[in-house]
Amino acid sequence: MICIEQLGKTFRTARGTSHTAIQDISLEVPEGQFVSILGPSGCGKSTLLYMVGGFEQATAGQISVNGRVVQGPGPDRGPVFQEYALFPWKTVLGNVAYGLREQGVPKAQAEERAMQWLEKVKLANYAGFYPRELSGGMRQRAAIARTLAYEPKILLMDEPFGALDAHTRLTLQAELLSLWEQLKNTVLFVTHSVDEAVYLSDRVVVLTGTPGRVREIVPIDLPRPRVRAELLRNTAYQEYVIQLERLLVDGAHA
Amino acid sequence: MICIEQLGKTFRTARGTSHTAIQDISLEVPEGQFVSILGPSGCGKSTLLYMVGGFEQATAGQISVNGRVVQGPGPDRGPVFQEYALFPWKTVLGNVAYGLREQGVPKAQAEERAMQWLEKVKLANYAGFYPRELSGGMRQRAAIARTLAYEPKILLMDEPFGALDAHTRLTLQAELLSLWEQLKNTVLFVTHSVDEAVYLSDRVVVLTGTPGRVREIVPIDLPRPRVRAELLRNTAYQEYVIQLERLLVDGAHA
Amino acid sequence: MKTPAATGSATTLWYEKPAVAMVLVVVLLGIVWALASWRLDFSSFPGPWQALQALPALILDPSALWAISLSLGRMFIGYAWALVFAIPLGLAMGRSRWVHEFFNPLVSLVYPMPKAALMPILMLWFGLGSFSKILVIAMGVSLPMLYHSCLGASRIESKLVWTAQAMGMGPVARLFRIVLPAALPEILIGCRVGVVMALIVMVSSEMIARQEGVGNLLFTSMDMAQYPSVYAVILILALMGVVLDWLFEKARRYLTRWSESAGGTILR
Amino acid sequence: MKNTASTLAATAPAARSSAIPATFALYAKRAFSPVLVLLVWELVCRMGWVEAQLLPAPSAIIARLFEIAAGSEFWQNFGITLYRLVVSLFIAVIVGVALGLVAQLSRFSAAMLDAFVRLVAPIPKIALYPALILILGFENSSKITLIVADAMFPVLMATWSAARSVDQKLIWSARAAGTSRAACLWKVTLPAIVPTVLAGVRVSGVIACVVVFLAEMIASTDGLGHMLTMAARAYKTVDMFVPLIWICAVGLALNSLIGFVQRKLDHEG
Amino acid sequence: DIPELRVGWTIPAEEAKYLMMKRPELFPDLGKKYTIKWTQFQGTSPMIQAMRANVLDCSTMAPMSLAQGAIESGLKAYIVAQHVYEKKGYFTVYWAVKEDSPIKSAADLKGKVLGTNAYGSGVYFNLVLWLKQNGLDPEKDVKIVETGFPPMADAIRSGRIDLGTMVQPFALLSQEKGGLRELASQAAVQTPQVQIFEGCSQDYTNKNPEVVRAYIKDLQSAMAKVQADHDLAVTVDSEVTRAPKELLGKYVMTNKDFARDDNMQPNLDSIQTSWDLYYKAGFLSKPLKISDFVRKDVIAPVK
Ligand SMILES: Nc1ncnc2c1ncn2[C@@H]1O[C@H](COP(=O)(O)OP(=O)(O)OP(=O)(O)O)[C@@H](O)[C@H]1O
Ligand SMILES: Nc1ncnc2c1ncn2[C@@H]1O[C@H](COP(=O)(O)OP(=O)(O)OP(=O)(O)O)[C@@H](O)[C@H]1O
Ligand SMILES: [Mg+2]
Ligand SMILES: [Mg+2]
Repeated sequence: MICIEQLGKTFRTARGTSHTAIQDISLEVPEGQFVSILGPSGCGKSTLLYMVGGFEQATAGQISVNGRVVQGPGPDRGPVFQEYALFPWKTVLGNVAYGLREQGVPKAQAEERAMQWLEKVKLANYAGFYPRELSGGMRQRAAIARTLAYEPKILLMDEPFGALDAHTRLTLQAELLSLWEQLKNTVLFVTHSVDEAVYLSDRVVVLTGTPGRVREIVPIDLPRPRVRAELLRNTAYQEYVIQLERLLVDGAHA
Repeated sequence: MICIEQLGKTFRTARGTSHTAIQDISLEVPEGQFVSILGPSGCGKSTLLYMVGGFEQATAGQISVNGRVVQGPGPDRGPVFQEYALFPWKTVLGNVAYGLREQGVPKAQAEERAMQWLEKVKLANYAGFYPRELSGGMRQRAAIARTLAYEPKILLMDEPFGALDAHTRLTLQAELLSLWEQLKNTVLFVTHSVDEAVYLSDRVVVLTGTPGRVREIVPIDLPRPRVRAELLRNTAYQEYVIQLERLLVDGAHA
Repeated sequence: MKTPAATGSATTLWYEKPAVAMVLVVVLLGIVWALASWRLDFSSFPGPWQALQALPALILDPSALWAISLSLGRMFIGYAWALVFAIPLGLAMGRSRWVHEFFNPLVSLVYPMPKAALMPILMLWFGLGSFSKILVIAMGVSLPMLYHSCLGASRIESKLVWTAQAMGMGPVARLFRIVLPAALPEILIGCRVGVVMALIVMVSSEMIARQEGVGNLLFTSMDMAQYPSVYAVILILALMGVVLDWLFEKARRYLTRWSESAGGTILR
Repeated sequence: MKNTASTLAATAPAARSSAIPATFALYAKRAFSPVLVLLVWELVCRMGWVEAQLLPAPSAIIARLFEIAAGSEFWQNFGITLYRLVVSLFIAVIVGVALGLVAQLSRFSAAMLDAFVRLVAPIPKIALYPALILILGFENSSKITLIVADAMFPVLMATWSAARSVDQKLIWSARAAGTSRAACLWKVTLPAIVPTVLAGVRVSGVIACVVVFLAEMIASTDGLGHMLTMAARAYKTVDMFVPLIWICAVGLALNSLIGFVQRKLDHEG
Repeated sequence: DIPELRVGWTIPAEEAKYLMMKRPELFPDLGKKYTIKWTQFQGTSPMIQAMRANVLDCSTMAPMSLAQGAIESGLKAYIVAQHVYEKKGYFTVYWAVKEDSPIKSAADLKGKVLGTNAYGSGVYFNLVLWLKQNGLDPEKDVKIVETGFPPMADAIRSGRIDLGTMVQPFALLSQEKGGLRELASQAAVQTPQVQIFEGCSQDYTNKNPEVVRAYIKDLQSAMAKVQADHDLAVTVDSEVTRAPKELLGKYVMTNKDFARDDNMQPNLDSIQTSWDLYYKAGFLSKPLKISDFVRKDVIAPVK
């Protein structure tokens, strides 16, 4: 259960002026829910996610996770970034085992469990490769495995598929969905794509532009497991997309 | 009229091996048509476009434009790239006027015409800005204006909206469509997005993966002018998307 | 896929093999040298052949070898000092605004100062032993190391650090296990520039304050009108530079084989 | 902190003005540590912890600095150093840029230049100085040659790497607009590489400062380096610091001048 | 515990020291009564600095460097032994012009470029004194440039300078190659003239007079040995300077070289004369008295 209360974030810029990125955002995410955050560029989606992760400090309001106020990063909340942020000096296996090693799991065991995760994300054959030797899709798979490996309760994903091409993106979306349907983590998912948000989420939070505020929270009532081809023909799905696209375009001008 | 006949392109790699990016592609694009090229990453979409532009040499087959075989770049074919490729040392106005100056138009006149184009792409207020001072969407607008300014018969667009966020992308798609409906240039449009291809094109060429070949050419029979919100509710549109997504996913594994 | 050699066909031509190109350039430089010496006809400017003839006498002379190894030894010690002090300070400057604001003005002030010019002053303070020379080498080498470590540390993708934080890694562990490896490619660029700097400072400090060492070998030969030996020593110094640089580049590539830019060119 | 600075520049680009108090605070901040060091140094000397013969107090050095600057002899030395610096930096930039562009011409020239750089760049060129004195004499020509030999490499390497990584699509855009292949060299390649080349010039400037001073010390005819040698020979410790301060000032000024030009010309941010 | 003496040396013309360095077994006291830590220097002036910084006890000195060290930095040293000096019949530093040069006398030098090794060296001051003696203003009438000795002959031949200062071995080599002509020598300024002598710190000497005396004694015996055995002198010189014996054999310790005395007795009068000349010409800011630099019981010859 993530509980965000009247959250605000004001940056001090280098010029000495201040810039409010986020204002008065309140949101509750029950355990096991998949919530997407949608909004125009620069509205503070990433900033919101970073604050939940504990990487940045809020300047107003507070965030609590399972009743404990967030003070800093912790292994209960695992981030996955658009730029993968894999450790380039470690192999894929080393990356995935890293979090486990940090948690004090002995090396052999950590590597064994890392291998299991690599199998789940179809990278078992690339365990010894360095990140730079992988394609974008494979890197993102490895990054997801690295975070899942230390079993955070909450996944914080910041446009994880934003840099991928359409085909890889479709594949990874389906894979993420099936993984999540097994694991049932709580997921906070930032995206630009309306389509993606509707396809994946239980609820979509639409933010308005500068400063970012909640414009609307749209619950997505579509049956699970979801199959993309079926979904595309589903009128309810289309209406969600149309509704959200409109909210987004209006929100940007608001 | 672009006429591509049994085109092939084989690269010599640094290791001395050779790599066939494109094989035996034939395609005719009548004047004034909007044709999209869709295909998995690395299938040679960009390479195809660069060869039509005359930037790269074909290793088999040939391309002719209005009956003349393509030997090199020329102002009849204007490229627009994903990375904008604006001249960073020129202002927006300087960029847009560049092609006209190269065509020998006197400075004052070139700048006047450039301003007209900037108005068309809603950048008139940013004429004196340098590219780095613009947002991604604005840069792409400037790049489109720069190319349109010297009035090429054919527009070659390589994922022009690939780097933009969803909202900006939607706006620019609509703007491009309305510009094109006035100008009626021939457009060769490379994209990753099925959605975008269906929305914009008269025909969609789907390529298979390595080496790239034509898998299917799908004519898009949707009325124009197209309005996105209406389109999304249109069953024919949905079926095109589903059909193309399937072709794409199968093509990638073919 | 946009490799540097993306222009034209990509197969290596015969003259593009590094060894062949090197030999060609060496021969070319040798010819230019020979022509110049023949044309000028100064007794003080022998041709390459005479310099090469003087080489064996130098290399086989234990006292000359001793001088060379003394210089090299001082260079390595100075270099090691710089490694130990400059890299941590550079990393700290890259990660902490305070450290940066304190040290950066000092560093940019002394940057254009010729370190070897301090020799006469340092000799007043620290005497004649190797200490002043080691110190001056360490100072000369420190600046590029400092600069590149700072750059490397400040350019680290903050998400790498965040990822480690999320795994529960503490600040000290992060500095050594995330910041250091992530900045390593950039640090090593500084270290490579440092190798050349070390040589330059070594030679020039020995020229200014002459005592046992290669620089002294050079000037003694000159004072005794042994011109072929002068050029033979220069050849030795040139060879030292090329070999050290080459070795270092090998090591650098090995250490950063995981990095995107590992296959980079000579360009630093 | 560089990260935040660059994101800021990217997100809020248009505003460029800076408030005057902010600038003042910035300079005050920058001056803090040098002033602190000077104070400690002064204190150490005033307390008599070191002999003035070995380490003169900053106040004494500054007083001497003005005293020396009052004479015309100093300005001759300063002028000649500056002259050598400017001339050789100018030559180094021309030669470096020219060679860097020549490398673009053909694969042969690229291969030769690559080997040349690998071979000659790591050589401590100061070792050639005795030879240069023997060949070119003791005045400007040998010193300028030495400075050029050392200072041209950063420019050469910057030009080279910049020229071959000029975005292909910039050239294609120009070609499509009707620019000929040859004209692209100066209409696209040259303006595109200017920022990188200037970064190289900055490094060259520092190297030139160092080398000109050393050359003037080793073959000591005139210039700031000569002043140091003379001071050292006459056992005047205070006088030894004066030329060092001047060369630092010259280096700093040169660096900020190039930085200023760099900011003016760099439209890529 | 054997006391240590820290000695500075330089190249060339210190054969006595070279022999002690290379053949220490010939000196029974060395290593028993005292030990020496040898350090090489570029010239006399950095050695004076080192003496002043108290990292050397004894070093080679020239009249001018000692005088300036004493005046500018307060160096206190004793003159203990003499290495080489100029006198009739031996080599004297001379000034050479091109064989076919129209310069026939000092007066012809007006407006010419003259080469010296280093401003502030003894050789430089001798040149300036000589010019003044001949009514020329060294600042206005001529241009004196610093070339160092090695390129001097080539610089004269190629016309880069009109007159150069010649020392060994460059004088010998240039004579062999030909094309140069001697215009005048330093004898015109002062003769006999002391070139270099040995000086020791007064502090050290007053604390350890026995050690310094032993050192002087060994220097004397070394000087006698190299004077007696030309081949030994050349061999040792070659070991130190790395110059070939053929070249050194042609001049070292012959009458083509500076003069040396077996007993190494310093010519104090000559040094005093030099100092007086320098003071009168304005090179020194104070007059100096030689007696301040002598301790009667610690000076060559020592029995
Ligand atoms: N460190 C910072 N200092 C100052 N302002 C910042 C900083 N980080 C972010 N901002 C500002 O805060 C606002 C929100 O940024 P954020 O990155 O959260 O947006 P976003 O919604 O993730 O955008 P995008 O969709 O482009 O990723 C932006 O206006 C940005 O300029
Ligand atoms: N200069 C080159 N040398 C060697 N191979 C190349 C070169 N340019 C492209 N290729 C290869 O040709 C193939 C097609 O590349 P191309 O860039 O046209 O693909 P694409 O369809 O545009 O991909 P994307 O969707 O990722 O842009 C790829 O496999 C690529 O590796
Ligand atoms: Mg974001
Ligand atoms: Mg492409």
